[in-house]
Amino acid sequence: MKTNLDYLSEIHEPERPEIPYTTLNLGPTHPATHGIFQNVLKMDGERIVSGEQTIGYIHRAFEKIAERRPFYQITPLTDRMNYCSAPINNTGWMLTAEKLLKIKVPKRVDYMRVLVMELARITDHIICNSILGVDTGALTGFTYVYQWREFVYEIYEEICGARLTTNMGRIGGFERDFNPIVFEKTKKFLKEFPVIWKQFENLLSRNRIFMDRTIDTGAISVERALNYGFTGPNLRACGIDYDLRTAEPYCSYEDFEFDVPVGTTGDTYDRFVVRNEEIWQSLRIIEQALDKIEKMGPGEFHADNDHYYLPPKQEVYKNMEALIYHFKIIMGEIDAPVGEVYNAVEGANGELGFYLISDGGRTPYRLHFRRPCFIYYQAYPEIVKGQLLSDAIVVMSSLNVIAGELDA
Amino acid sequence: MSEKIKISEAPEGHAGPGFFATSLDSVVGLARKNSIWPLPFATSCCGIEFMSTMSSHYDLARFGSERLSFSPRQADLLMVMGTIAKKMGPVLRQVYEQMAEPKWVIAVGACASSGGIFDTYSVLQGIDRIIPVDVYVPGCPPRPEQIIEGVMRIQDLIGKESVRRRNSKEYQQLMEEYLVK
Amino acid sequence: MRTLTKEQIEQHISDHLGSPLSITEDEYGIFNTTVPLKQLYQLILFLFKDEVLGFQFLTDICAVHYPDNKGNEFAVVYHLQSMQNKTRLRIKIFVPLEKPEVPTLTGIYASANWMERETYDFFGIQFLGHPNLKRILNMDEMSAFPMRKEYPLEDPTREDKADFQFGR
Amino acid sequence: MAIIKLTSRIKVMERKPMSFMERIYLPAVFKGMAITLSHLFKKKTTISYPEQKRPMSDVFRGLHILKRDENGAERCTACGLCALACPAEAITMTAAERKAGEQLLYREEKYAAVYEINMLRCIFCGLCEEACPKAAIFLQNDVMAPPSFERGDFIYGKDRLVEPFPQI
Amino acid sequence: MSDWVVKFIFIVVIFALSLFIAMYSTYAERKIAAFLQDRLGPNRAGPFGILQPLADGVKLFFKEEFIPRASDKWLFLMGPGLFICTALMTSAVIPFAPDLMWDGKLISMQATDLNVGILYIFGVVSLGVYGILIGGWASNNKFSLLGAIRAASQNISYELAMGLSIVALIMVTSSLSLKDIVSQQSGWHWNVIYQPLGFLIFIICAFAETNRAPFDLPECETELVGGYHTEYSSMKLGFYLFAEYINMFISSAVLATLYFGGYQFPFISSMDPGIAKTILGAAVMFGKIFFFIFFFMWVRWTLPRFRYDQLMNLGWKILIPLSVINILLTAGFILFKS
Repeated sequence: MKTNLDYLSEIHEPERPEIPYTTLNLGPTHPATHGIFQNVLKMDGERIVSGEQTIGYIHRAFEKIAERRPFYQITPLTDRMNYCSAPINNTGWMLTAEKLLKIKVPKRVDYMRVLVMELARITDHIICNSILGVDTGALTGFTYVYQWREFVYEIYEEICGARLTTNMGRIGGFERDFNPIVFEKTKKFLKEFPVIWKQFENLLSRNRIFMDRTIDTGAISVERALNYGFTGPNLRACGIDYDLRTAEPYCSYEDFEFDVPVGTTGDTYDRFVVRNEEIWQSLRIIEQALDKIEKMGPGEFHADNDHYYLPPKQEVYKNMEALIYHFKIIMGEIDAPVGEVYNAVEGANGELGFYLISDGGRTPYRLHFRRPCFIYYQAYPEIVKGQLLSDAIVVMSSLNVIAGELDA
Repeated sequence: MSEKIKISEAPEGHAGPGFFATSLDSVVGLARKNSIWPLPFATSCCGIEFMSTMSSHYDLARFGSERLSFSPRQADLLMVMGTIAKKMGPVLRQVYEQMAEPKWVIAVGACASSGGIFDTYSVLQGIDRIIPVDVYVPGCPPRPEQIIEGVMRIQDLIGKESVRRRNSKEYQQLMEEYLVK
Repeated sequence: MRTLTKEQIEQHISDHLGSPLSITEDEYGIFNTTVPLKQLYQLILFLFKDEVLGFQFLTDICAVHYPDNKGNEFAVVYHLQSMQNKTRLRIKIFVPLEKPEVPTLTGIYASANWMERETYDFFGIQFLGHPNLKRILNMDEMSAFPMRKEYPLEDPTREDKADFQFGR
Repeated sequence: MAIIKLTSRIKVMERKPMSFMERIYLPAVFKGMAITLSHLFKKKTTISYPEQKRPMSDVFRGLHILKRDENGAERCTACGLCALACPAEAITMTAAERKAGEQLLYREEKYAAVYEINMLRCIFCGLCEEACPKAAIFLQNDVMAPPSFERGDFIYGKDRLVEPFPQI
Repeated sequence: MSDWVVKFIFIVVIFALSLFIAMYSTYAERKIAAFLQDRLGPNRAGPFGILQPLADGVKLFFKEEFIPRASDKWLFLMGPGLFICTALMTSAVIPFAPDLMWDGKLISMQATDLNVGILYIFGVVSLGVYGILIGGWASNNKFSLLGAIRAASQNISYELAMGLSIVALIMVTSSLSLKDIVSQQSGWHWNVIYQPLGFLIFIICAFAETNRAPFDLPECETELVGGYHTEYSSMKLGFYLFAEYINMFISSAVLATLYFGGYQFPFISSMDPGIAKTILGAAVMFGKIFFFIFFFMWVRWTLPRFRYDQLMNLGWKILIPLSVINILLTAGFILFKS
């Protein structure tokens, strides 16, 4: 393996002062930067010579806020990180907190979480791939699949009561059991969404215009991708089947049958194809999860833990002990152990890690988010080097950089 | 004008410049309100809900506003969606200044309107600190229904506005307050 | 799951690097070690280059501020990962407030670039040898380091919290 | 380029080279056009919003309401848990003691003399509803906070929050 | 009525008609796009939103005129004017209907029957790119400049292939006058049957010439914000957008005239000249034009767009050789037949 320094010293690019380069400001408010970040591109005609990024335009100080909030109030914060797939972030944070607090959740909750996480993954990939279509100029496919994203919102709404920033579940489980409508709608989704998704694939995936646009643009080698800390679909497109769901199964992912699609060259088309295939795999997982939950029948939807999980409301109204626990939990006076936890989940964009240090107080002493977008977006100038302006846009949207996650 | 033509008195109630001005105003207002070209200044979560608003289920196009103009020169309505950090403030301001009159601003969502949960050192506590806002839409993010409501409030505003309001003293005073241009 | 034990890593490092390293495993299944500052670069370079260990993936860099820990106010935490061995290793170093200087890892991992810039931005830790150490998320004009414990969270200009609109 | 295999669940997405028919653009173009044309005649999914309303779920988190009990007395006891649970710090309240003769107005001995929610701050996360031990505050599932022109319109006091008296 | 009065009336009518059709093309575009995307499209301005183009026009008219400080003022003003002028000029040679028998006189339904009608169209269309080029350059904005350069190179490259495909057509028709070409195609003898490859090349080039997707590189909004018209506001922008639709209308008209028999339709060809024939002919002509306009929109909302270098490859490496082959094939066929 070559270190970064070895790699950089191998590239010898002669200085060419005789060429008058143009500087182009792509962003902060460019239509193709979904979210806000700036790329200052040095260009020779339409060819990109080098680029430099400025980020932080929506820096919101998540980590600082998290130091002042009790554990359960951090869930709404995580919603706003990767807002395209908020339930994955929610669950990731809850798993971290549960790991620290040593809460054991029942299998059924695990499966329920898998269900919503995979729905979230699908919605995220829908956005990424259809926006890739929009950025290449085909808007119509976007509107077809977006209707199904709306449908997933309806499912979320039945589960937790919100569409996008879900704040789904509590530490220790869900706030309520799944409504029968959830199952009904998920079944409908499983039945009808594949038809539309197939149509979307037909519109783009074997269309030569689209293939020409994406094949061999924005390719990155396995070595460089690892060195740049790529994870998720972008890494898998390069050819490594690193997926936390199989590498370090959490949330009972080991009970599910699914494949990890990998690409071969790591270019834009591979990223597109890998995300497409992940949608099909997610559909498989959802089907199994639904099956498993239905087989278990109505049952537990939270861990049996009075100290961390809010008692049922009816108890609170009547029972003094329940009321005391209720107050304690809401005040954040839970007896969190002292310790350090690193927990990662496979977010839609890659390894979403939570590094939580607790000193036993009501808030985390330090909470650091490992945001996949933040880490891999720094490779962007290297990826687009030597390519055309149009490629730069396509590559950016296929990397799926979410500004909320990037800037935290 | 020939001397033979005698100008009769204007009928009662329609005298003065008011009549023509107002009917012109109402026609232009009607036209303007049905052709709002938004500039989506989408920074975060609310931008995704804006996508929903534009796409098939809600279809902002019904109001004649599906032509997104990413160039500020061509836009009528600046839709600020999502958190505006202090680093972003000057950029937002510049975009506002670049827009051609008449222009309106919607602050969509809690972050843009007031900072929302991000009461932190890096987030601007409401965009009305730097640019004048016409309509606020609460919610985090607002449902597309609420965004559409917001656009309809803007339509109400536009429909009532005089063509010449932008030259009025009050308006210029407002601009001066915000130190625009 | 994990294919390396902590004894194997300790053994391998002391065999090849000469200096002993003590690793503890925490209750959540991650190896922890704290090393002195001057060993850090050498150790990580070895971990990266070694075929057996293969810690070729830098998961994360972050810092923690312990204001009460006099002389060692800052901890810089590195999360390394060996994908082939499915092993994670957390390396910690401590640096004092007066001289928060740490060698950069950008020579080894390209991903370290922004992580270190972020850490600098938040805590003011100087990464020696970093090619472009400047603020990344906050404004360039900012003079303080916001993630230090003494820095206030709230925006001092917020009006609607304490003013007439609310009865506080 | 090498494909690195870490698990047995790998599925390599081989890339088929373009066939002749794909090379000449037109079949794919016509296929795409057939798809879009088929949607021309489909039923439109649009909901004409102000006239038609999209059905919302029973648990949707909309605008807050302060409930009254079955006798029409306010349930809120001004315990302050909702304000504490609010991550946006949008809720403020001032408690007051119930005087004699006000039993019909307030259920508990303490009540909120002032109860204000800043709807521009609120993120509708539902934590206040979850925190309330008296079933006083609820997020309605069919009403959403309306947009407005002035910032001041969004401070919802008790006049707009408390459920109107049940009509008998 | 003297001839020139009739001519004048006709020109005014055609002028108004092109503007009207361009105006309603914007509405049609929005509606068709909406329907293809399972949406409803504009429906609030008037019944079914038919007043939408008016609203847009009035709004643009009352918007602030904006001239960037760093721009070249005169050229900045000239760009859109030039663009719309050239767009409107093209309709002069298109025969919109069969000659009208009125008062014992034949009145031509064509502003002027140039014997080099095709060349005229080409000449005027190739002037159009100056409007974009000047406007884009004068804005003094990098995105505009890139858009303008793209437009210029794209139009020049595709004009070649277009011209060559027309050469083959002229070999079949042996006339440059559009009226002759149309009258030759009576009944089912439409040129598209004799020149399918030429038609394909021509229609692809027509897309490129009108800067429509998948060749809308000069203004593709995801890359260049607004392309050449990024800095334009108010009616100047209106001119640009308008001219694009006029171009589309004219392209459709030319397509219909050259390859689809213009106003010819089997039963019309056999009718006697008269009002009925003229009206029916015009209806047929406009039916064809509207179909092509729909086709333009349909394609736009289906396909992704090309990249700049791929566009050039397509033009130079595929379409030009193909059109040369088409010429050879046509020549061989004519030789064989004679």
